[in-house]
Amino acid sequence: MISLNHYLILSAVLFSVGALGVLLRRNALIILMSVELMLNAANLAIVAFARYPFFREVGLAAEDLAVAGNGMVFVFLVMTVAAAEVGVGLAIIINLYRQRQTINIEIANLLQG
Amino acid sequence: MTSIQIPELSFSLIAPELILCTAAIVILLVDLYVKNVERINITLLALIGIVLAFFSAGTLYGASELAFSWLIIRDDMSVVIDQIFLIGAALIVLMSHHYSERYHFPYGEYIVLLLFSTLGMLIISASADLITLFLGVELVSITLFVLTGFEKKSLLSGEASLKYLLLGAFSSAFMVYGIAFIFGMCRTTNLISIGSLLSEDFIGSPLLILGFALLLVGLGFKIALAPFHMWAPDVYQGAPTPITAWIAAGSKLAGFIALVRVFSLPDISFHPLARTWVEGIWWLSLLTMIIGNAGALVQKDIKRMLAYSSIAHGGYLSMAFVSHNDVGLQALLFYLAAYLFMTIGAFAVVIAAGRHGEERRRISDFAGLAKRRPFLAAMMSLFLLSLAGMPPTAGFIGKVWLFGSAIQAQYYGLAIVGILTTLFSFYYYLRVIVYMYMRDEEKEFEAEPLSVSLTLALSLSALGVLILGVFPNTLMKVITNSVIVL
Amino acid sequence: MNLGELALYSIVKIAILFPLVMLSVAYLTWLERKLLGRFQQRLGPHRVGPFGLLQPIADGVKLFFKEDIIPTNADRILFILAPVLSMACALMAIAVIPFGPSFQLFGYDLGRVQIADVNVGLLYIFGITSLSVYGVFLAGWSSGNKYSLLGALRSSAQIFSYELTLGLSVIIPLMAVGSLKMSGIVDSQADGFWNWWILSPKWLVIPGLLGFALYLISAFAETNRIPFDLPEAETELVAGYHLEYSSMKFAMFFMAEYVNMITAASIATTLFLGGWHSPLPLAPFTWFPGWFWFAAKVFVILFFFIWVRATFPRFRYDQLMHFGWKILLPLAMLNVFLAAVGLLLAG
Amino acid sequence: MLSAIFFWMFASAACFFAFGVILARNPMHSAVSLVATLIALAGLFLQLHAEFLAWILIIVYTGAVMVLIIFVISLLNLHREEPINLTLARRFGITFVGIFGFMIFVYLFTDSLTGFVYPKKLPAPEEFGSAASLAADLFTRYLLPFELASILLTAAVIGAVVIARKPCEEEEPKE
Repeated sequence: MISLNHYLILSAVLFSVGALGVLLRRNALIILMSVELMLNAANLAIVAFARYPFFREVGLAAEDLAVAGNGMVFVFLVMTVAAAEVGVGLAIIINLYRQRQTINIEIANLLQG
Repeated sequence: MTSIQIPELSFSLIAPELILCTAAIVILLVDLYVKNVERINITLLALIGIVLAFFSAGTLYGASELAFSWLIIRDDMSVVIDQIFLIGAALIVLMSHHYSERYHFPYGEYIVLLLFSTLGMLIISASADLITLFLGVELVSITLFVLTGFEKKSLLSGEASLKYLLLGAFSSAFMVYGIAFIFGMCRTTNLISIGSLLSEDFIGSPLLILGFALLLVGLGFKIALAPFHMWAPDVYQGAPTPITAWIAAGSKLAGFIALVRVFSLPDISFHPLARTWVEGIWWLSLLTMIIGNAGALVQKDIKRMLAYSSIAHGGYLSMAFVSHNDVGLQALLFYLAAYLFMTIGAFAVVIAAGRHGEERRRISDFAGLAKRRPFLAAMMSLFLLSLAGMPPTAGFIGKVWLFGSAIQAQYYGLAIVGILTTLFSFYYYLRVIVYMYMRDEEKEFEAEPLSVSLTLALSLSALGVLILGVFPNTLMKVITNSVIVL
Repeated sequence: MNLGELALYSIVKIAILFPLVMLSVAYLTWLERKLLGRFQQRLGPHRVGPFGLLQPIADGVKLFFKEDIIPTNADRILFILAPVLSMACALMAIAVIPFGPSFQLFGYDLGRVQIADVNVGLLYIFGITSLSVYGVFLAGWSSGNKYSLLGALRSSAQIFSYELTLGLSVIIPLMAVGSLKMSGIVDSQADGFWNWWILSPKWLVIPGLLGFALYLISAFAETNRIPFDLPEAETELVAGYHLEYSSMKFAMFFMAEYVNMITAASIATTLFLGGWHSPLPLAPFTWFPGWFWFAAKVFVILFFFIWVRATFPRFRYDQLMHFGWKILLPLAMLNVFLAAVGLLLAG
Repeated sequence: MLSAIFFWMFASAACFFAFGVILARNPMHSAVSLVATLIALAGLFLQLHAEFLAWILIIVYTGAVMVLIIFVISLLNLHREEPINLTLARRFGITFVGIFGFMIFVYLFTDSLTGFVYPKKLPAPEEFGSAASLAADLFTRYLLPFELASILLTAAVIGAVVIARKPCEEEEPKE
């Protein structure tokens, strides 16, 4: 039987894969994609929490699931924000590419202490 | 078809936000449809919007209400903070007016985005729900990513905006994940409901702590707390200087207010969570103070130096969360206001000391400024002394109050580290003053004459620093009241 | 109905519908060639079989036995994946379209002629069509040929731009019915053509008509048909994104395009033209079965598609973008507003 | 039973392609892997009865956001492999260590819950995750965030256009 834990662990795995992508890769686009992966992992966790309401009480009423709409709204808004972030991010990446002909963040590294 | 019941919408409670938003949209349309609109008109429109918002915020004192189905809290604290944000925004608009004449970037869009970022800050200060908080933080971040990259001919600006974007997005992911766990454990994203849940005997699973920790990491990125600060110097150096000032002042302020909302609005002082949380912040604060000050010692670029100084200030400020009492919160609010004035002032001097195509970027460029431009040098000295925390200025009062709160909460170690690092910081602040007054300039460099707008910005921030330093009572009283009401 | 029965019934329905769709694709190509011939004062295919009716089969056999080439420059995995993706997306979209009312087979009631009545049927269709961009784009990119890439870029930008209008244009049935379920939308249009959403009652006439027009125009763009067939503009781009493809891979793109046409026409029928309902609830009309009316309506729309192809020249690319973003999209938004006002007035 | 099979299918696909995103050397392969991951995630959303969100995920992410990213990848002509300073084996090592660390972390925490009863999956009410319930929430209780999101999108559009526009024309003085 699939439990909340399964979903949480899956989301943790996806989240950390995304985080590692951010840390390992040097291509700005791939970093951006890894961030998207992280955001979606978080969304998965929210939806899973909404579906499996988490209460101390043993008895659960079906009304609890109705409250969960809340989480759905948040997921919806996170998707909006992520889309906006990608739009801005791609513009910034294109701008950098125009200036430098590279989007490798190790090569484009003039700013140093 | 189900009919939809629209809940009560109390627009008067979000009047400052609405006014600011309207101003931004009006400017957008004016810029779009009016041919050859003068820069000064846009500036004036923006200032009118900000001033109106400021006064409409003023009418909201004593409201203390929850609005929009508990998404917005309008208490005195939010009003004070809104007003501080709006003053800051006005100063930045004045600075930008001067700066944009030098570099000619699309000014209409610039001001619109600036106003939207201010709107995001106001939303943060008034949010009573993690959803509004998140959206506010994102509105601030996304507009600032763009504004950082506004100087499109500058390689530094483009690179800075990329770095800011990647780390900003990375930190948002942490925030979302943190909110996910908090939502999962508490079944709500509303901070007040979370607070009442936590103040009962609700022990909570460790996942709740994980959630708050991830949220802290996310916000820690935004306010550049120590292990998450690496983006700050690069971004500060590369961004257009008024935007640097706005990131250093406004965005940092907003991040701290978000922390206040998350960790103070729900009353978690009795919860076992509080201990973990205080311990975490204790380390972050310590690390931030040390790294910020140590970093600032070796910088040659003035903007990078100020960046590290701002990181260090983040450390002092987060001390307030460690002490976790009313005094701490009051000190935090006061110091944030003082910090806003001195940071914006310092960056305004950096702008004023440059000219088209050439900025005084290195600290050594400031040599001999006192002879050429005694007014600028005096201003710079004032702001730097205030940042260092010298007596007649706002910085001194703020620091005393902050360290006092830590001592009151018996965190002596942290207070001592704070005082020691402050002493260290005198070195790099005074170094700039020494350069300005005691060294001769290496090459002739005539800065642009001061424009009206920049003079206004400079003198207003200087006035702010001095008034808060000499007559701190007014603001203190307001802040004390607002925190007690809370 | 338990899960097993549901699965069995769905398989039966797929087994019936899939060959039908493929057959209609084959004869849609025949129809198009025949009609274009007539429009251009030619005969069209007439050698293979009576009226050239065996032409599509001959074409199929020819494509099947052609050499299958993968260019050396190509990105192998994506090159193979692209046509499969195109075809899969095109076919998957058909799953939620209600072709007819309940029917019986060997005494079993199999429910509607619809493979799956998803709660969010309309969203499902939009989701699947939005995935079909990838088939086109990856084909162009993986070919390692700049003409293909240009074609793919154009096509994805085009599909992207017109998808917004497409989504907004169906707002009338959506708002009025209050459901994304395809069956619900069809059921709301029973008993005569005056209930169809194209002629929506009272205040909704204008948004209904406008919505239908917007839908058709953006459907042209979505299916890459003339006057929006820039991705494969022969004169500029040789053939566009499928330039490097041959044999069955090419055939898959080709079929996917026609399946998409049929899907678009079916959706228009379902949403605006009453689906499988007869135009009048009177005797001679009700003698015909539901699928007949559905097929007739789809045929009319497809005929229109072909007619337009024979009539209009191709847009220039900037005109296409201008038209999509500055004319159609604002119109679609206005339409949403009109629809809302109309619904409010209609009560 | 069926739902378990679906879960494992989608979950393993999501993991597999997530690795693809961060390990592929060609950015286009990364992007396609991300698309596949997102489709798998949408499948999981469907398993969780979040029907509306699943399709919104497909439409918004794979249909719009990822197309944009792929567009940029091909515009920037990033065929060339980036210089890699870590060997592939080491990357795998780091990746696995990181993931297992985090997994164990979460697993231990969730399992050592005190006072919590593990939530059982209930039959979802009819309106759970449907478009209607989400819309009702969005336009009543969450009206303000909805409007804020629209402001955010406006700001992002303005910003993206200003930044991505060719730099020549607006740098001139406006007079």
